[in-house]
Amino acid sequence: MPVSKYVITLCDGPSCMQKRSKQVKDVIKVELEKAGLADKVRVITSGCLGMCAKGLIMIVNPGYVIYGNVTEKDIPEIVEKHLLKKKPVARLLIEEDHLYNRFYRVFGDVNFFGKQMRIALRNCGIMDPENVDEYLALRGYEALAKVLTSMKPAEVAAEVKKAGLRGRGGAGFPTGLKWEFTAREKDPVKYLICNADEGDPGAFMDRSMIEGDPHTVIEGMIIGAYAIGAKEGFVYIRAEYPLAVKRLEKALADAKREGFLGDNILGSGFSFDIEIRLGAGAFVCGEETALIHSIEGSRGMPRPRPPFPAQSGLFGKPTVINNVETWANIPVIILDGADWFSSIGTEKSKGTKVFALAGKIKNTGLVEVPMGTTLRQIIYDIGGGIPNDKKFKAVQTGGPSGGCLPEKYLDTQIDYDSLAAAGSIMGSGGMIVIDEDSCMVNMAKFFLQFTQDESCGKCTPCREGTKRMLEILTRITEGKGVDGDIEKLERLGNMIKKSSLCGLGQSAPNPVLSTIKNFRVEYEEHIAAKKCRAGVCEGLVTYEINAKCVGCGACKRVCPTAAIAGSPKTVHVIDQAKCIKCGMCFKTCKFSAITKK
Amino acid sequence: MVTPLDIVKKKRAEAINRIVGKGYLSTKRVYVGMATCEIAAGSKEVMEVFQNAAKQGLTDVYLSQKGCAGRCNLEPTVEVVEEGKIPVKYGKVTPEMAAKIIERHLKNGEVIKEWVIN
Amino acid sequence: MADTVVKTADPKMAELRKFMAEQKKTQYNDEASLIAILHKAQELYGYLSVEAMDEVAVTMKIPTAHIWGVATFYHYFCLTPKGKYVISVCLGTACYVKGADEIMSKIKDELKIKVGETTPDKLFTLQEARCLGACGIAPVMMINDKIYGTLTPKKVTEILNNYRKQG
Amino acid sequence: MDKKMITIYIDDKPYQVAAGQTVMQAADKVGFRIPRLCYHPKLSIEGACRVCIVELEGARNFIASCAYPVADGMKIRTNTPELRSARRDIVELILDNHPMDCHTCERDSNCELQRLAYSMGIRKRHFEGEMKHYEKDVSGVAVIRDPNKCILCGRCVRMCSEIQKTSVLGYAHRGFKTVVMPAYNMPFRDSSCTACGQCINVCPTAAFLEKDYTQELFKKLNDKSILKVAQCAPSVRAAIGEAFNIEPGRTMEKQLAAAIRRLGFDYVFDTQFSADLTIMEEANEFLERLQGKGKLPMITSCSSAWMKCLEQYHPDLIDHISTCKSPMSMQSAMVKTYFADKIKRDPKEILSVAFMCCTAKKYEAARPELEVNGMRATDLVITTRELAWMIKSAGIDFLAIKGEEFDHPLGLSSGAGTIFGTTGGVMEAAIRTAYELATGETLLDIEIGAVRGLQGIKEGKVVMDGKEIRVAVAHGLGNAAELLDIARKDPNRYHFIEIMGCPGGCVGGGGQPYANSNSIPLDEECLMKRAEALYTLDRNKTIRRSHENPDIQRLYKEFLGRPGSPASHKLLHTHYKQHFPVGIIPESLKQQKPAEPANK
Repeated sequence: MPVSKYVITLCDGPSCMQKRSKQVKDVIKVELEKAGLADKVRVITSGCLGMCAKGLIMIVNPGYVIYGNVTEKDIPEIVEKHLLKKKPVARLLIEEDHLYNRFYRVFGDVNFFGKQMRIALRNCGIMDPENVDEYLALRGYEALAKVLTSMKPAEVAAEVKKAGLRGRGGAGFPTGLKWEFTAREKDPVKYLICNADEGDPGAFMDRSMIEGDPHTVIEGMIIGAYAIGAKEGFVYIRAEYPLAVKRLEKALADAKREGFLGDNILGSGFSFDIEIRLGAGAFVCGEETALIHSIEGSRGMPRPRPPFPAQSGLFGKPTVINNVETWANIPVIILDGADWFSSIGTEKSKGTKVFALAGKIKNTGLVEVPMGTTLRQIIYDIGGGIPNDKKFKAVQTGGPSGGCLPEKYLDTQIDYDSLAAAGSIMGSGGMIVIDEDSCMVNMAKFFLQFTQDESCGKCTPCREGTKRMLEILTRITEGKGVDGDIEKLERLGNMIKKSSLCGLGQSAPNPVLSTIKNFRVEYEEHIAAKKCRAGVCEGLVTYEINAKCVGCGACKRVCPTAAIAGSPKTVHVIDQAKCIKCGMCFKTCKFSAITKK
Repeated sequence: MVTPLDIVKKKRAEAINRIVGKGYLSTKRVYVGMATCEIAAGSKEVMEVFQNAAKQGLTDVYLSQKGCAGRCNLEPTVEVVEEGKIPVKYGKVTPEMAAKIIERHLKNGEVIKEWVIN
Repeated sequence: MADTVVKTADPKMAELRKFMAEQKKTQYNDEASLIAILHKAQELYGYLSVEAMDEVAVTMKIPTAHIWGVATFYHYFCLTPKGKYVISVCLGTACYVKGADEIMSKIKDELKIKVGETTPDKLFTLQEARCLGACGIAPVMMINDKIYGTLTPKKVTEILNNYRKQG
Repeated sequence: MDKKMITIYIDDKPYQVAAGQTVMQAADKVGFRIPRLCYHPKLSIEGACRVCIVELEGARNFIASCAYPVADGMKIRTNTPELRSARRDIVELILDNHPMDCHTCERDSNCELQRLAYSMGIRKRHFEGEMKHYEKDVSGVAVIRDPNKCILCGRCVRMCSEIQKTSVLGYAHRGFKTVVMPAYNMPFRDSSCTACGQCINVCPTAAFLEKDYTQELFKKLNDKSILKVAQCAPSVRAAIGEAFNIEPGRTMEKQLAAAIRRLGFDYVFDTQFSADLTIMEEANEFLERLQGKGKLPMITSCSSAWMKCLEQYHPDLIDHISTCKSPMSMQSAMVKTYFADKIKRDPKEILSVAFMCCTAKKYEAARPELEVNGMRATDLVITTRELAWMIKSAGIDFLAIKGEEFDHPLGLSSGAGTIFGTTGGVMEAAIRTAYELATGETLLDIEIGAVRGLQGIKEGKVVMDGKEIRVAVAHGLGNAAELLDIARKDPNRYHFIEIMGCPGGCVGGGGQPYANSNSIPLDEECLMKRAEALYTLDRNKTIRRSHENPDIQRLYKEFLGRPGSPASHKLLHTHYKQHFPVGIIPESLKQQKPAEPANK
């Protein structure tokens, strides 16, 4: 089926939708039918293609022919000339050569990718990351050259500011502004850091970007260094990512050899070098000041701000820290321009965001979508929905710092502010889909366990408070919850949020608070009715043997407490007083004769 | 005066020349996913099949690796890009499948539809 | 400075000293290279021994309490020798949702050790890992450098038995 | 201080405050006392405990007032219901992981956490759960560590690394499992701890304490078969009043002599006597060195913490150290020889007890090289804090007691001996005597201002016999390291250096009374008042030069001969050697590791 002769991609972004993309699609189908091409041409719609000014956009592959300002009236001509006579319709052709478009030449016909917009990931999956030549062929280092040739440092920062790029690490601070603050400091020595200490469980955007396209990150960093006047930069990367480290090392060596790094870059007189620093397994080092301490050779414990790193950062010098995805956006902003970049996304959140889509979803993987895409679009249009016809329960964004949003928030637009308003956060881009088989109390416990384990231990609310919250949650999932536990969780959670020293502590209670807000009933069931509706919390499950039992005795043999009785070939019975709810019988039974409640 | 932009443009031309010389824009290109996740799913073994084929005379194909495109549940992935045709993306490729892709697709031009990612 | 590297019969120690001498030349200050040096020491010895940390303290003039603080802060550093096969079970969200804890408890049962421990025969060490970045084939575990995906408790037993056979 | 003045609003009222300070500092000056715990004005800002949080208008979260700088027009609230509740929960969380054994805790009624919990209105625990449980480290002879009481404010860690610059203590592990400990969690006795005891001074709870010898002493005081001889250091009298709620700065020497006697001592001597003795020996040694017999600059050796620090961290300077024992050890040596002879008692039947402001003296007393004729010279060392407790415990009304004099022949002292208790005092006392020994003339301008006060490093000079003698003084081991670096770079810069291990010298010793509810540990004003008390005592004495002390003159005449004689070398001098604490032992030197003093 997918191996068609032609693939027509119709842009279905908000702007093109207004230009009747749906109607045009219908006309195309009719026209293809007329021309007898219905099974030779696939028509798909994609998310915003980033050429809104010239919408409606249509792309015909192979050949990557872009038509702009397409209306219903143009369709017969396109079918006739392009598809039948293989001659593009010249009057509709537009010349747009955005960096990100390359990806679509290879992947544009796949639904999963068609709905995405790949800026940071534009080269991931279409080039050899260990070959700088392929990067150069994809206009690599041209943005750097442009900056060095025709832009003053202040203009670079201004361009990034104008683009509206906000930090992709989670907090969403305007990147250009951060650069300006740092550039403004009088100290002649400044540093620049790429935060690649990706720690969210279930998120691997940074790893993929560095493994798939390391030069983009390097190029972004050099441009940033030029803007703020830094001579030295660091990539702080997880030691758990050996392949990414290897590729980055290779890319740095290649960039140095080609003269993109080091002294007197491309003859411009500007010098900058990058060093790799390995993390050592501490989630909190994603926090700026903790990361700085780690590079300085200390325990990764955050310190109070102000002073901000922009004023006093690494070794006490003004320092810019951005994460991998932020840096990867920079060359695109420079080459395609702030105006173009800021045309993508919502009013306050510009550009795209990469998410690691995982959990109970058909298409797991990395997706990059324009800001403003709804959760529903990601989960159902790109992710393909929930497998095995299970019911959607919640989507968790922002990793251990984020929150769980139930169905009623599915139409929330993805941007910093809307997600925050809904009670979650953008975070660095973890997105976990949760179905009816998952218990929300247990999910909250999982995330809190993580943050509690990763707490650096410096400030009291986070160190002691998350421990107590975890104890209460554990108690609830074991069926020992008592009246008032929910209120205690809320009291502690709100206090920890407002009083902790760093972002880790301030966001640690989010998974708990958001599940209490949206799934309070489940908590109450656990506590009052001692019931876990998803059947996840072992302490709350009861196992019973139903009429399907053939009396094979398998369950009886595995039961560690001899709680199962029954003679051969008769229906067995579980003595609930003896049952320790280990689930062995349930796993052993081959006849679905044991039910879990 | 030579500007940085001039230098990069020259470098780009040289780079393209170099990889074209190795077959970069040749009619058939094969990309095998080689990110951590892909390798975990078994892409190294798949890559070896292609490498061996290249050694044994599959010369009109440009074989290269690529990073993760993000299709985690379909890894390892292999793309076959042919000039003038829609690129073909294979998912969950095993070494056995790789051998068949070489035989049927690369040598005989037959797209193996049931393995193609949608 | 490189000339002052003290000779030693232990080739690993010699390499560590050489590494430290290089760091001294290139780094902003001695302390800033601490984590890189500890990585190196762990790479050489498989764990951070008191002797290695002492050596770092003396050479780099960093207080031992500081080194100890750093070594115990970061999960990546290991203070006891590890087994021949280091099993890291991914407990990232994607794996968790797909039953990583079941995998973990199966391994614990099989090896009769807790997380962070090594079997008495020094064959296996069990560790938790955060995301190994292979969410598509969750749940996963890594044994030394090899990743095993879409695990089931049954599969775990088979894999462990294979390693046991190899010895 | 012509800092720009700005306006900030605290609880809706405007205040003019200087720019460039923190919210807490500004609030302190205009009459607010925001609760606090990890903050200490002498240490770096930690911002860890979060007790001092306040509400800042426009900020999403509470801010730590100890760390946040003031800005013009900022609006702060310090006492909203939400804030009170958050602070209370924070302190409660600390308590929930803290042993509830206040009644049996050594810091009961003198504990910052206890005071804080009381003022927060915490009357019930809401969040009980798992508590930390660690072994108490009682291995050290001087300082013991109880991590169960530790609330991780980090003051000790900062004290140890920032002021003392010894970095013995550090954080280990992380999260809920974070503990303050020496490297490798090694026992304290094996660590590079200098026993200065400053961690005890700054600790808000009982996570650090001195090793308690009071029970042992009480038992021995009832033993009729032994002769109980006490000595009392100068700075004890300048501070013990604080343990009885008296303002700092009142000296209690006569009450002390009386109280110690009532505890059951047969003789109460004054360590100031042997301070004079030390000066005699030290001045003589200095003049000899000036004449080329030994290395210059000469460095003092009275401070026990400093001596351990030197052996570990500055072994290159061992030859510069005066060979004189500390006054305590000289006194004990005289007690077990000269005095024992005089009263015709077997020195083995004499219990020599030193009441000191210092924890490191407990370590010094256990040093094997300080033994006299195979006997331990100082049998027990009791700190000011312990002494105050003993006095209370024995039912002695310290404030009402009628003062008594110290005993002869080791109890009379000059003003020079008195000022030993403060930084610069040894130097000043030594110059008073050395000048006269060198020139034959009496130094008239007796108070040497240049070496007084709390500046970290002080320099001064005296012209002696036509020669300019340049001296320097440092207090606190961090300042000491800095001064020694100066001296290393410029070997001819100084002739004589005085170093005291504790900030302020002995008046700031690790065994001094805890700060009470109205003060903070290491408060400079308090240190100054204690020092001033000693200077006043000096000023009121008729004898102000060590060599004029008639009991000293008699001691030399009857027993030692002259300063630097073979007898005094045998009993009053010692030697130092490089010392390798666990953790910083070079491979090649491991075999030579010296034995640690036995744990008493």
